[in-house]
Amino acid sequence: MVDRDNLTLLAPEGHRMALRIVEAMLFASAHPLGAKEIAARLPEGSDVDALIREIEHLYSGRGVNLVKVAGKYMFRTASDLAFLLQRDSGEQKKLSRAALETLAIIAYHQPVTRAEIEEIRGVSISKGTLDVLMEAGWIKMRGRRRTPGRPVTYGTTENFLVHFGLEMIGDLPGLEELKGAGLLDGRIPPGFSVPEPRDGDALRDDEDPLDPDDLLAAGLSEHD
Amino acid sequence: MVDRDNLTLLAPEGHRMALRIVEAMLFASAHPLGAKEIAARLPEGSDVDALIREIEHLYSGRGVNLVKVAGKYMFRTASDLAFLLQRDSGEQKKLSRAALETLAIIAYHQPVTRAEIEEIRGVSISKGTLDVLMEAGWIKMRGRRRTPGRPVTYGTTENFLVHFGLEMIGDLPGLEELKGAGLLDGRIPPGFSVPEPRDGDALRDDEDPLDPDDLLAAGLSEHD
Amino acid sequence: MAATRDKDGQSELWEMAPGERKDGDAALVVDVDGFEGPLDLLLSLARTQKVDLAKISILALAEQYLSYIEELRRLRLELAADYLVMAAWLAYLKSRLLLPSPSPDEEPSGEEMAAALAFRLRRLEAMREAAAKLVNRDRLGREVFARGMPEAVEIVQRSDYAATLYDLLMAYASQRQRQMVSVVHVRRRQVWSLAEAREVLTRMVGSIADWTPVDVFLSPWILTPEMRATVVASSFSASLELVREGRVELRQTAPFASLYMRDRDRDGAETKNDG
Repeated sequence: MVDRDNLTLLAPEGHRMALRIVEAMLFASAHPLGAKEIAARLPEGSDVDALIREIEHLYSGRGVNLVKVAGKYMFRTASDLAFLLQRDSGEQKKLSRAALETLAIIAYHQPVTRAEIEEIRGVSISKGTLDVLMEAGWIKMRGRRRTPGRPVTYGTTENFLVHFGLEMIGDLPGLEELKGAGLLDGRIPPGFSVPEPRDGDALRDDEDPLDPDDLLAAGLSEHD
Repeated sequence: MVDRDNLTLLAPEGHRMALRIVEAMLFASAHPLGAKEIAARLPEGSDVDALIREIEHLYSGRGVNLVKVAGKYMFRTASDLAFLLQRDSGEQKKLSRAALETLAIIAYHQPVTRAEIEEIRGVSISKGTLDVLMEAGWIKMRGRRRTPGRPVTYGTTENFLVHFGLEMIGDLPGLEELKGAGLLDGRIPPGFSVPEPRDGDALRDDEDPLDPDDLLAAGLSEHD
Repeated sequence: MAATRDKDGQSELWEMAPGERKDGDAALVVDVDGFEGPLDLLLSLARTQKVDLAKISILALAEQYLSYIEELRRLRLELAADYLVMAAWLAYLKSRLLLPSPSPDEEPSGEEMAAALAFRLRRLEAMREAAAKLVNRDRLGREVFARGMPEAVEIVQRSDYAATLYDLLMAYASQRQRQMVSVVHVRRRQVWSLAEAREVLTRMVGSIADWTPVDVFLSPWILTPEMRATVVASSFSASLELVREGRVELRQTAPFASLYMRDRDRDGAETKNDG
């Protein structure tokens, strides 16, 4: 346990400086930083990944931890201290059940159209539900499905990953079991291919880019 | 050096928890926290001041430090790393031809007054042109010419040498070299000369020091 | 028929809409306000079978649903159309499950239809569970917190002007080269015109007594070495003209020797004296 701290203290001056820089950058930022962003401030040839691991290790068990979300790094308060810190946060609005289910369906089934969400829930969703999720910055319009009517497809944002503390969309809880049970398959009965949620920006074969009007219509609720 | 880390690691569980709580609170707070505010979240009888001192010590020499401002505590990136957290937003701008010519004339003919630059260029120069060069940190006001009107004399800065990769101002090519480089063509009238540039800080015989007001007026655009 | 929201622990995680159904005795719950559509109702009914959804009896579920709807209609409650559509579909499913299929190849069998419904129920349930897991994660700003006072990476508005030494020298050289033209202009103005020379000579000659080197007259005008040529040339031309007009006399003792000049009138007087 003591050794890991000594790494910082006894390492050559350059290494210690690099550690301090990475620490300061990550600490200062309220947003996750990618290894590349960090590397840009370090002397060329620095082993960013090793430095990050060292800091991760140094802060494990502390009141503040280094975590990886959306493929990037950020300091966060330790989750076991939640009960102490919650009083700080303003009264957070609870998500409606419809919004929460819709968010989950979009997360696990993305890219997904509104009709597909409705099919899964067995009920139509109100415009307000999608708006709430857009406004929270958790979902975005991705493109348009290349089917009659060209419906808009929805997906999750990087913000979604950050908020729910996911390193990547593949880390969604229970994803493997759902995939194994064929429950992420849109078709009934489940076919052989098991789709996986993908939040990459690249459009699928059956997706077209959004129309310029879509982006306009999305207005401020388009967070990503 | 190792001891101070051991304080956290080896302290009894309760002490360690208290330290973690203080650490997390200070990290997550949107404003500096006073000892009283911190104490409110800690078990009764906790020695808040000792905990704060411990954290202060733990973070001293790190990329992030605990600092006391207005009687309250906050984490701050180490001040010696400030330069790393600054981002140069300036995209590279091209100098206008007027600015470039003015800069060259100042470089070769320094110390030179605005009127002299105008005489050499055969055209008046705008205030903006000199401002741009000042802002770029390439020229500075040197003094005032001991002639009627006491015009300000301009010269180049060390920054100028750095930017243009010159070891000293005397490395600027002379007439023969300019001809040799094909920058001046052969039809040079007799009497045409290129001065030998000199940028020493020492004022010339015909220069007075700047007035205190000059420095004030130069304000932020005075980089050197 | 017990409402089963608490089973997955979700009831605390979302707001109950006003009028949303809470737990209660199923026999007394006769409205569908709390259900999010017929699938939700079916799922709630399915849970009462207390078996794995994969092993659920769709036939029994269909019968439960139909009797539930029947009860609501008996109480003359308004029912949303989609609940009735589901009821009709389930009645059809029931008949397909109970009666042998007349033409097995033409449409899905009762078993296939039942499997499809079971799949939909399982999928909805799975999404509900996933939503619960998702919302129970440590969420940023709820359970875990980012830096409260982020130190924004300071944006330094530095104007980074790009210029190379070559740009600089190019600018200087071409600028100076352009200005050479006007330098020549200045020199041309320093040419002594014939009129100038004549005026000066006329004025000077009148004030001197005897043979005097022309250079002496001209010295005040030869300010720079460059001026010498033009002054000498112009004054020589002017002096020749003055000689022709009979105003002055010139004398030179040898080629390239100094040129002497005197006033003709004065000389005339002296000549008379001499003569």
